[in-house]
Amino acid sequence: MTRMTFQQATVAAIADEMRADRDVFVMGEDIGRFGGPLRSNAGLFEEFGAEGRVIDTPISEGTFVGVGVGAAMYGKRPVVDLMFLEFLALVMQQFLDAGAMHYYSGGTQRVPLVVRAKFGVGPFHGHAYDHHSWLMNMPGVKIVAPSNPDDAYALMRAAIRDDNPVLFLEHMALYHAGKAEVDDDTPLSLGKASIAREGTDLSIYASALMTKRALAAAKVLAEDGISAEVVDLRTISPLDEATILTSARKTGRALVLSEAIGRGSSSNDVAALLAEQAFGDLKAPIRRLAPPNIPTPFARELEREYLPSEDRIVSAAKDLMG
Amino acid sequence: MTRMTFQQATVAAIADEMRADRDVFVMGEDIGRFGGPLRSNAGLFEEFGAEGRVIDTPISEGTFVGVGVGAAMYGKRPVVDLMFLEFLALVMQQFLDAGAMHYYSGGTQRVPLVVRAKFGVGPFHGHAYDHHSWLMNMPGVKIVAPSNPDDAYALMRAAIRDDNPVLFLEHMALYHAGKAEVDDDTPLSLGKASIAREGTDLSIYASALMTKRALAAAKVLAEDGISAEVVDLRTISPLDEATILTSARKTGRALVLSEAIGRGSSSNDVAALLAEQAFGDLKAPIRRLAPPNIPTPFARELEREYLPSEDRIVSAAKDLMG
Amino acid sequence: MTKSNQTPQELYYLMVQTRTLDRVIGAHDGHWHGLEGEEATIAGIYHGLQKGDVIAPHYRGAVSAALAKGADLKTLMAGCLGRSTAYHKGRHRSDICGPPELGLIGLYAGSLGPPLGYAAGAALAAKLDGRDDIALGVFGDGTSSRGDCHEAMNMAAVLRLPMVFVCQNNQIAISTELSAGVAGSITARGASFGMPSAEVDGNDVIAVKNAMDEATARARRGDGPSLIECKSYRVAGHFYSDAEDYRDREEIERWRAKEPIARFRAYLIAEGIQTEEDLDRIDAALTEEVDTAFKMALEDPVPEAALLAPDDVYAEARP
Amino acid sequence: MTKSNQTPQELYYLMVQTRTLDRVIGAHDGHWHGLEGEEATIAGIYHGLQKGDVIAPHYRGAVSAALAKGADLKTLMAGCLGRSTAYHKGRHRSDICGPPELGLIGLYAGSLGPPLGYAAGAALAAKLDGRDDIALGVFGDGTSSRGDCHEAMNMAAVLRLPMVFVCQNNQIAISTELSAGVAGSITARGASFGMPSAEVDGNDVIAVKNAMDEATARARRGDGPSLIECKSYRVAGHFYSDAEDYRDREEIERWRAKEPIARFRAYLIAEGIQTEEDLDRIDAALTEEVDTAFKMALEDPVPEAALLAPDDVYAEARP
Ligand SMILES: Cc1ncc(C[n+]2csc(CCOP(=O)(O)OP(=O)(O)O)c2C)c(N)n1
Ligand SMILES: Cc1ncc(C[n+]2csc(CCOP(=O)(O)OP(=O)(O)O)c2C)c(N)n1
Ligand SMILES: [Mg+2]
Ligand SMILES: [Mg+2]
Repeated sequence: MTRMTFQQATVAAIADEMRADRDVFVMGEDIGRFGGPLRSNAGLFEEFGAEGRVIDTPISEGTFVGVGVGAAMYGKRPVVDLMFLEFLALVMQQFLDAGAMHYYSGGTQRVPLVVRAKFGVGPFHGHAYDHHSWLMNMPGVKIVAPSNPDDAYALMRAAIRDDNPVLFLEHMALYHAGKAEVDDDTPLSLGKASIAREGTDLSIYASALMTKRALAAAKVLAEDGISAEVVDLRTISPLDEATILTSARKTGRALVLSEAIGRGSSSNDVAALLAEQAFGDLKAPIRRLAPPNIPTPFARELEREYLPSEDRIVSAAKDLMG
Repeated sequence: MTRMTFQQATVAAIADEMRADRDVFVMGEDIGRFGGPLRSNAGLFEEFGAEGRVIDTPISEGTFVGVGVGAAMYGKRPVVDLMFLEFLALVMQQFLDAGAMHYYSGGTQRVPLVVRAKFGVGPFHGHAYDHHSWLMNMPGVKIVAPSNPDDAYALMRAAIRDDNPVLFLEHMALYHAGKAEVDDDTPLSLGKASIAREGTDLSIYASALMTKRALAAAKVLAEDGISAEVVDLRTISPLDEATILTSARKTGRALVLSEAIGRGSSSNDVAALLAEQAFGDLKAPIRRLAPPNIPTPFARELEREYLPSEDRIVSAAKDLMG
Repeated sequence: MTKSNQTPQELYYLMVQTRTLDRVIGAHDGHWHGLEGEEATIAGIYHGLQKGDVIAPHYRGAVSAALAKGADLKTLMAGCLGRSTAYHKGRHRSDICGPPELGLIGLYAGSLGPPLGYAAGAALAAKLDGRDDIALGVFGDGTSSRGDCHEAMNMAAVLRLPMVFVCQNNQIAISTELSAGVAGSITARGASFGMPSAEVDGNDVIAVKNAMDEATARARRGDGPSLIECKSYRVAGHFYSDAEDYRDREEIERWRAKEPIARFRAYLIAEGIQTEEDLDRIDAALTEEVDTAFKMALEDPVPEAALLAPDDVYAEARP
Repeated sequence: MTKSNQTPQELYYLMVQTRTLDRVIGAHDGHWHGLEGEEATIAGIYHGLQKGDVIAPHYRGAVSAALAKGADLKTLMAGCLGRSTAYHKGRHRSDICGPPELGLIGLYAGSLGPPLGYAAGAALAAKLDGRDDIALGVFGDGTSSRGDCHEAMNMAAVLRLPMVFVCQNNQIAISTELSAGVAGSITARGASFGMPSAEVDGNDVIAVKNAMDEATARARRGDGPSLIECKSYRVAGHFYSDAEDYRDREEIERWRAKEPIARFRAYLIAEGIQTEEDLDRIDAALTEEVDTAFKMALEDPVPEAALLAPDDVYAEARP
């Protein structure tokens, strides 16, 4: 048990895995001596640089993620830093190929690759784009988006141990936003949502920063006598369908949050799943809250308005209660 | 009024626009003398080649789509052939940038670009991947997927006249699959779904090949006394929400088809929309039919099983009727 | 474009303008990407283009590129500050994305590299229209490692596009030294695509300007693309608040001593092209101009969130 | 790998094997990408690799690459036919994607270019492990225009990876002639990344083999990547059912006359390395072997659709 920030927990998980397994190495732009933007790889160069396990690369996203894929195919467990999720468009083919390999090889090929990416509206102005939803419609790829330091630690270790290509999302508004207890004994596995707060009146589905806002909103709602359950998806692909359905069946109401624009958002999968498999238990229409279908705006004032806020979550929940 | 195949209608639409507007030109790999795989540009080189308006390019997808973006920024109306949708992963950044330009420029920039792509399980073995759903979650981009020659003609003309980047999908199983009347006076515009068949008991949502199968299934259902309405989305992004909702409100039941794998499919947007805005009118859970979450398999037997078939559409519809 | 008698003064003006706005914006915004050390390269590249020319500038120097194409200083600064009076109404960043209506292709979704392809498209448009306009594709040494760079050069050479590629080689990319980013030589890459390619001293504004004149003339004549590699040094940090603990202080100081404005100043005076007083006057005027513009921009209104209209994402059909 | 005394015979074997399977598969499947004219290049590239070496072959020649790495002929053919007995169980195509367990990196989702990066990753894995294994990245002239090719070469050179890049330049890409796809020279591109780069006659199997030996030895020694451009000609159509109305018949016939197997046969006989009878015997044995394998593969079962298990898309944790 140690108190750490999200950033520290993420780096600690990588360092612990690097100590445990010589096949784990890190790679990306400016992650060596520089330590990565926002200190995303701080300390790794000092500990593992001399062994050649901290590799700075040229600005060639497709190829350095591709190098990760190839190294993962032949025995290594690379943790590749994409820097920002903004650059996901440049490495789609690599995810597509890597995701197909296990199936297409007849089950012989494994691709234990983690690609990390910072994203999200936050203190680091710009680079906010949330493009992860594209990877939902890509077979064989996993997507993880922790909402707190403890999960960041456990999920990063699980992602490194997973034998599939994983996109690991690091929200910049959570990155240095205070320390929390990190339990390094948490059992490790991907694919499980958590009930971040229990409730009985409605279920709020969220991940990353949206989970934090949902939890804040749930507090406010509690003061008004509304008991909101917050389901933190944690693994966005594949979805933990059982946990998602159980919650909605219990509460009968669903509010689905998204930091990505609403159209084509991964959150629509949650809504569609509920509409198909929890329909009979729903007492009200499913409610979605997401930014408008525009690129993330630059001006702080617009950026703020763009994301679902605590206030808007509260008022959507109240609407839902009718 | 002429009888044409889907392929002929698409090329005729491009040729008509090229005759009408000197700023329209075509570009892509092997579209010149060769005429493009599956004759996708047949005849254009002969008519417009000498004017330099049929441009063969090196194998540089990002850049030739990028050249399309740049030419569209500065006065031209390029129709770029990506060959197969299989290569969409290579041009995501170009779509992302192009889609953002109008908004980010403060409204001064227009990007009248059409990117064509063949896709779909069909006679052309391989190259089947349906990746279009990725572009749903990309602001400013439109997606069009006609299901018949007449729509292909009208929508291609509309896409070329549209001042936004458009992905135009050409299903290879529809491409040479018989001629139909093509009305060259159809009023042109993107963004409208059509009621391909009227019905009262349930609504089936589809596009491209799935529309054809839905129509076939609807005939079978009619024999069993079930009246299925088939909504042909035609424009997948943005969705024609009004038509989608009106149909479900009328029939009270919704079956949503997808040729893309179910997870992250654009069809989940349809389901989520209905769950949010037609919930009160629905008499049954929304039903989704899509391929399993695996890459398109190669063996003909697997490929066939992979897609929602007429039979499975019929039986899902019957389930839905309870 | 023939070189006017005014060229030396104009180059000097652009160099000092670049330095002045760098200091003013940098003092305000720690994320501003500093231009110190690269003023000669920037001025030499962007001086003297014609109205229909299109530029995909390297992001470091993009504001100067917009100014050279006639953009309004105050409006650009409002864009750096996210004000509603900006060309883009506060929706984007004018530090990396200039007004397209003036021929500027920016970083829309943030990725370095693809704009080189867009510039090639603008060049193709000019060629199809039979105009003698050209396109410039400018990129950093780090950006040269993007596949886009290779694809765009090959495409421009195969299609014989009226285009000039310029590498703004400041020998570093964030913290990555040239040798850790770029194998071999960027000039040799240009040559490997069969285009005239030359390395010039990026701290010598006249050398950059001469190389540009030759390349742009060639492109306007329809003789196809060229590459110019301007070798210089990023004296500035990656951005203003960069702690720069990854770099050798002495090397920075060595390059600071070679700084291009003092060098050009000395040249102008020695050659009798300008007097020291003339140049001082230009400096003072620019300080005044940039300060004023920045202050005005600061007072401009921020965008009203309520006006954040999602409908604007699609261009409507023209009436 | 030192050249064994067997090398000439083995090269001959690989060349004839390539030609034989080309004819057999091509006669059955109009979409098969013909290999005629490129047998020397293919054999010269893939002969004599060691077990831990990894190949990202060009798709045209990928079956020969897999055979050279020890894959079973019948199982590969079952893969071309989509049979359940294939390495991939009928889920994919062994014409473009060989068994990874034998060191083959294929076209998984169909795009040319990215496998060069995967090969670089395999090279990095060997380097990190301290093995003397290498990776080959092979690509066509058309594929050389993909940015991936440039990025992979730069990456391999910067990281000094044990890798050999080989361009299988058959002077055409579908219908696009070399000059419409490739500006300048592919060999010069390799050189521009600071790596040893050489053009060889791709119809001369010994020349290809010698160049490969030098490059692989260099890579195994830890001295970094090289590029070899094998200049040859696609005598075959793009695929077997290609109408080829875009090409000059006479040019094809000119190159057919230079065909590499006859040339190598003549050399082997003239040098007294093999007798005509020996070679005839190899030819006959291969015809028999390939025919038999193909017939067996044809009789193999097709995959049962019911067994199409979506769960197999993710690798389960190892026990
Ligand atoms: C494709 C892409 N990768 C990474 C980044 C993040 N990034 C911003 S600036 C920069 C360094 C660019 O180096 P260089 O091209 O040499 O330009 P310089 O900063 O030296 O002017 C990087 C890596 C980006 N914007 N785009
Ligand atoms: C990225 C990508 N673009 C286009 C294609 C379609 N395609 C398949 S083969 C081919 C030609 C490749 O030319 P080259 O590399 O010269 O190989 P060759 O066919 O001559 O052996 C093309 C364009 C593809 N598979 N991948
Ligand atoms: Mg630089
Ligand atoms: Mg070729």
